[in-house]
Amino acid sequence: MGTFLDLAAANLLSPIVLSFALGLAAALARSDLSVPEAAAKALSLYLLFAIGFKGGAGVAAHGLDATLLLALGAGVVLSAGLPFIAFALLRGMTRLDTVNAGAVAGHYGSISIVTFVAASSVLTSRGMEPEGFMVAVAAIMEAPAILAALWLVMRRGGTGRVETGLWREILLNGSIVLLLGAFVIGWVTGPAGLAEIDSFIVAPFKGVLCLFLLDMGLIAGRNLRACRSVMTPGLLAFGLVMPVVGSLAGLIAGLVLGLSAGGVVLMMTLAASASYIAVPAAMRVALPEANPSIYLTLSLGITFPFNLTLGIPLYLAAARLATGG
Amino acid sequence: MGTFLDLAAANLLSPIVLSFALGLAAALARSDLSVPEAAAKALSLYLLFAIGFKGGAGVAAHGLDATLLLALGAGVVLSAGLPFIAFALLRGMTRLDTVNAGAVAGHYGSISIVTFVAASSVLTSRGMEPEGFMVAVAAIMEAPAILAALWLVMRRGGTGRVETGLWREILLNGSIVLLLGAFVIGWVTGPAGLAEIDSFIVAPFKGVLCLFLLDMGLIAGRNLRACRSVMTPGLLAFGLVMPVVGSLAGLIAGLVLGLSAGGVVLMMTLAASASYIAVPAAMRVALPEANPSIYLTLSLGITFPFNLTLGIPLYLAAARLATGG
Amino acid sequence: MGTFLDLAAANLLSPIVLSFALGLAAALARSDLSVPEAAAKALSLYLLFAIGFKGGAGVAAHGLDATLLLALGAGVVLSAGLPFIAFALLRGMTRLDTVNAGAVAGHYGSISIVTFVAASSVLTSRGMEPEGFMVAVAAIMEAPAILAALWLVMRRGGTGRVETGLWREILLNGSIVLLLGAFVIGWVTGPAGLAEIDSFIVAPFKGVLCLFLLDMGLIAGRNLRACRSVMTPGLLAFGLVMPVVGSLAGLIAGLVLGLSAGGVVLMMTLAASASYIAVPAAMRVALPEANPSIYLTLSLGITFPFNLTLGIPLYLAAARLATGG
Amino acid sequence: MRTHAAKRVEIIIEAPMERRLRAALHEAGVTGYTVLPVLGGSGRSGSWSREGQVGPAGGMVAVVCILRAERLDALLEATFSVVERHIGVVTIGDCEVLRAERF
Amino acid sequence: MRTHAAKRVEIIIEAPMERRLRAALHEAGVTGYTVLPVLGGSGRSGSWSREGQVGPAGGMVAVVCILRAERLDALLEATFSVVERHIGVVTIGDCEVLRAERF
Amino acid sequence: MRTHAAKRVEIIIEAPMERRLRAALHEAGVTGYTVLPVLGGSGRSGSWSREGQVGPAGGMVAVVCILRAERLDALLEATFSVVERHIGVVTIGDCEVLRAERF
Ligand SMILES: Nc1ncnc2c1ncn2[C@@H]1O[C@H](COP(=O)(O)O)[C@@H](O)[C@H]1O
Ligand SMILES: Nc1ncnc2c1ncn2[C@@H]1O[C@H](COP(=O)(O)O)[C@@H](O)[C@H]1O
Ligand SMILES: Nc1ncnc2c1ncn2[C@@H]1O[C@H](COP(=O)(O)O)[C@@H](O)[C@H]1O
Ligand code: NA
Ligand code: NA
Ligand code: NA
Repeated sequence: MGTFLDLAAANLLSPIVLSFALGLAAALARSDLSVPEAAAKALSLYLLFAIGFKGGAGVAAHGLDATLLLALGAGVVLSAGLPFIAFALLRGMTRLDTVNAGAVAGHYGSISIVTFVAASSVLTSRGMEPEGFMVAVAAIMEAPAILAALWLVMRRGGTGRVETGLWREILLNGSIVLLLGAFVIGWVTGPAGLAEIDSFIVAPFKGVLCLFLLDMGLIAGRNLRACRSVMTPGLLAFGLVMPVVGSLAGLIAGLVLGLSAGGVVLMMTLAASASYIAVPAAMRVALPEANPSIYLTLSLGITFPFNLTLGIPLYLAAARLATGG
Repeated sequence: MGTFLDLAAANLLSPIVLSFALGLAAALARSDLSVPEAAAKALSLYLLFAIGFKGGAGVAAHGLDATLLLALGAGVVLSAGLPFIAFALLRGMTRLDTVNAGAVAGHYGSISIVTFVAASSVLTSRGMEPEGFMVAVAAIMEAPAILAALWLVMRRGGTGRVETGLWREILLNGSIVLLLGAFVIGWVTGPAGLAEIDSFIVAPFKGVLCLFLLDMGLIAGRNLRACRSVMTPGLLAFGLVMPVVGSLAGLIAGLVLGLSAGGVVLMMTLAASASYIAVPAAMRVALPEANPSIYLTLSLGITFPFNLTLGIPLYLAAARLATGG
Repeated sequence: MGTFLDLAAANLLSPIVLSFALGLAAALARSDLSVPEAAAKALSLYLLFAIGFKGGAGVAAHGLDATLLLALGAGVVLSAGLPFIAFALLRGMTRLDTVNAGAVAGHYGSISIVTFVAASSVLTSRGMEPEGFMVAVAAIMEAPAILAALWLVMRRGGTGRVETGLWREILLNGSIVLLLGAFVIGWVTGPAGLAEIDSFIVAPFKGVLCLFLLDMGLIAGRNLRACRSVMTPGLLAFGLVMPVVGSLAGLIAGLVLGLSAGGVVLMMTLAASASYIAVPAAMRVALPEANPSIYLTLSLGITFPFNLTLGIPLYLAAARLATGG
Repeated sequence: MRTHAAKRVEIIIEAPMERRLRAALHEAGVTGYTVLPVLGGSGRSGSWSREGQVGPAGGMVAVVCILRAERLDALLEATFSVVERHIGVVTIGDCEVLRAERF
Repeated sequence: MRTHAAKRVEIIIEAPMERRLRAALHEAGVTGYTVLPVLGGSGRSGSWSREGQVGPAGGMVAVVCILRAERLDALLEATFSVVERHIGVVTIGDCEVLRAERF
Repeated sequence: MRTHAAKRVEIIIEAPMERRLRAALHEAGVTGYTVLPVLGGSGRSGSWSREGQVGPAGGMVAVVCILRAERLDALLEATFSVVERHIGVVTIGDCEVLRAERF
């Protein structure tokens, strides 16, 4: 417990989390501080490119074995399985109807790449280099959850529509393509390639992450202000409980796979985090009747801040305990 | 005098000032060179974050005493007081009516954060580290001048409107919030936090400033081209005299407070500079009858270039003479 | 030949070329990956500023002689002469009418600054520092080709319109002004100025170039998808043959001038590359009847990728052979 | 396809006044509108373009509002209270709408 | 100068549906339209602005389509099939066009 | 609230021609207009979107101009001289304006 409190305190006082808190506070106080959309998108392209490239270069450096395939498989299972747990919890803890519960559940099977990036950055600071291929696991976890969610809704007579073209949009969405593409580039060019561009993708990484999280705080805060009305105690509780439940599933998967302590933390973080980009876009198309305020507020306004502040140190402490690492 | 000439020559030939000159020349020659609005805003977010953070980390490193509070007080007095001087000068030197004179006066009590950043960067190059808390002084000087300007106008029967909501907008405007927020983050995380992100906020700082000043030059040049017609010799003279008058007030304040030579330079620079972001926005709402061409051209087209090129070396020479530093 | 294959293999597996390939593949697969317009423009401002500044600082370091003037003259001759060769080839190899052939020819006399930047970056990696003034040669080669193209069209009764104002637009277009301006700043401030900002313009340069080329790949791919219909085997052949022909002209010019091996490579690259920014904008105004799909697809979709992947190593191998460097 | 008559109001207004216009519309019970960005323009106070701007003070936005004719006066009054002393252009046109129950 | 009567249709629609609307218009033979960005707005589902958005899911775009009256129904049907279950506002107005041969 | 009849002209034109259109309008004495950004579109020369563009050559802008009916012809003539050989769509609609003294 001492470990967790120490880790949490260190995490809460890091520039990264404080930048997020600054954005959150500014938005709640109705400051007009804002990051232009194009700049925020550019920052996220940078983060995806950098984290993907470094993951690939890591794989090139340390070689690859069957664990990669197993980890990818575990990712698919987690992504497709967690929506069922989430759906059950939602039906128990809240009064959401099928369509909304299904839509929310899909978000929790999928992942938040920024949470993944933040966890990676904490691991790097602590010298707990995770397996490079976890980047690929992150990418593969984006989509299966959407399928699971639509299945959950349609099974109960909902009219989710999986239109031609939606699958391409989901599987080839920009984030996945950039993350995996940069991963492959990093893998192909290896440590030599990394050395060529590391003063771009390694040195300034944490600072860029600060600015990006400032914007995430602004967005989360504006979202919370606009969507207060949809928040119920049940939903709030779900938004805090579900990541912990998910992280347990991730912990089990990580231990079974025999990942390093860092890898276990990332697996827990992926399972614990909820999507707020790819899945919402897919849900607007496939389940237009679901209320975006509910799923966005839960994943962006509740779960994301929780993971960033308390979740990551919690998963770190748990993974250390469990792996003895 | 030799010192000033040397300093001025060195300053005029620095990449920073030359980048500004390039932008100015390009705009005057009607080149279509332009920095996208979103990119310019992103650069300014970077500069505010970096300068705030470094200021806070500086306070964490060197400790804090009563001087901070006194400096803040001096900032408020300067910001609220300088508009009266500016107003009197304007009524003497130009034929502006009350509303326009009041609007202009408000700009000169407030500050230009980019001028502050440029001065800080010159100080850093010369090893004259200023007090970190000067960042907080800069932030506190933005708003009082607006109040003073509106009071000046209303006292004379003008219809300045200080509407509900305008105060929140002024006090919580994005620049202030980010500058102060980053200052607090830098303070809380201290030198350790700075070490984590210094390859983002320290190393590339001057280069980013060059690009930003390129854009400032473009904007100032376009503004000068568009607003030639409102410029009179009287206004021009005011735009050059007022910063020098302001800097004297800043010099006195800095000496009375016992600031370091670097701190005195920054106090002079703040007093000498004129706002072109926060105050114009407030004036559009509170004094819509005032002509924006006048106050924008003065602060952006005359005073800003003056401070950047000749003002800063002048204040540097004066502060050295006065502090013996 | 072995050299060329080695060089080509190394080039094809560099992060820069792979980033371009990623963008191309993503666009062809219809992913929604995209770089916001403002971010892409900001990246290009950065690249122009950095390459111009470094060129100028190089001139300051190594001094200057008559070669600069001769190289500028050679640039003008190449830019004005190559459109005639291109026009003749187009009339022989394709069925384009006068207006379209003239418009395309103009693109091939002018240059692609990104190809120039990519070649410079390869040279730097291999320690083949080119003459700094090649940046000025690049700038001077943008415009003469336009004049030549319009002359070609009008001579044959076409109605190209060289309106008042178009010349200013062409000569003062943003890229030229920034490139030359930064060159002058680099020259004036010299190695000392470069030292002040090198952690901004040198260290992260290659990484920024990767992101920029990712976007170029996306744009080239989208362009190819949209404009398949205008591509004929003849046009395709022209898009591959013309750069090689151009590079030979550049090789001769470089050898006659006695440039360093690196300088020869850049002269070849400039002659081989085709414009896709300045010239298309001018053609829309002066030759609105010409079909933009044809000239954009040729220069952006065919010649640019060719130069980036195979062209540059080819020119490198040839220049080494020819200069014995 | 069945359509219904409505009014289309377009308000071009300084960016610093957007928040106030939104609030005034809200108070007047007008809750449906869309805000579009503006790149530049020209008017009695001269010509401007986004490139020459620093900060939000100089920019403008366009607000498009579709509503039933009987609510037009409430909207115009609310709008006028905001643009009165300010730069701004207000135009009203006729249109037909699909899905009239929304308005 | 000679002008010709035409219809001006304005469709405000969620960004993730833009591709689908374009496809539906194409199928209906409507190949002339222009897409404008939207900064924010307000409607029954509340007020939003681009600043509070993350990802493309929340934004909207405005599609303007000029066409001859006789093709209006084909366009409305195509549009309706896309906006039916989705957020969106469709307005139709009268206008005159220069160079009528284009439409 | 009192309103006055006016014309609303909308010109969609290639970005490289914007400066020329502005100049032509100015010469024709039309000094009031607003320029809006355009994200993409479709026409006889195919479909495009801002994402696939490099440089300003391919983009378009929309110019909205409110003016009194008697000045319409001057505007159309000025516009036509610019769009004549170029891509571009020009529509004219009726509208009412507040504060007619501005036009
Ligand atoms: N007649 C008009 N038609 C369209 N927009 C206009 C018109 N007059 C003014 N505007 C817009 O309103 C802004 C301010 O106009 P003004 O107050 O006349 O300078 C201009 O920059 C234009 O964007
Ligand atoms: N009456 C209206 N006039 C203009 N735009 C509207 C109107 N109603 C809705 N909108 C736009 O459509 C979006 C969604 O509307 P709604 O589905 O009613 O929440 C809003 O955010 C506005 O951008
Ligand atoms: N009927 C139309 N309605 C609205 N915009 C159009 C129409 N036709 C063309 N446009 C716009 O004008 C551009 C060029 O059209 P075109 O010259 O027909 O290829 C298109 O990309 C659209 O943005
Ligand atoms: Na998850
Ligand atoms: Na001041
Ligand atoms: Na060439």
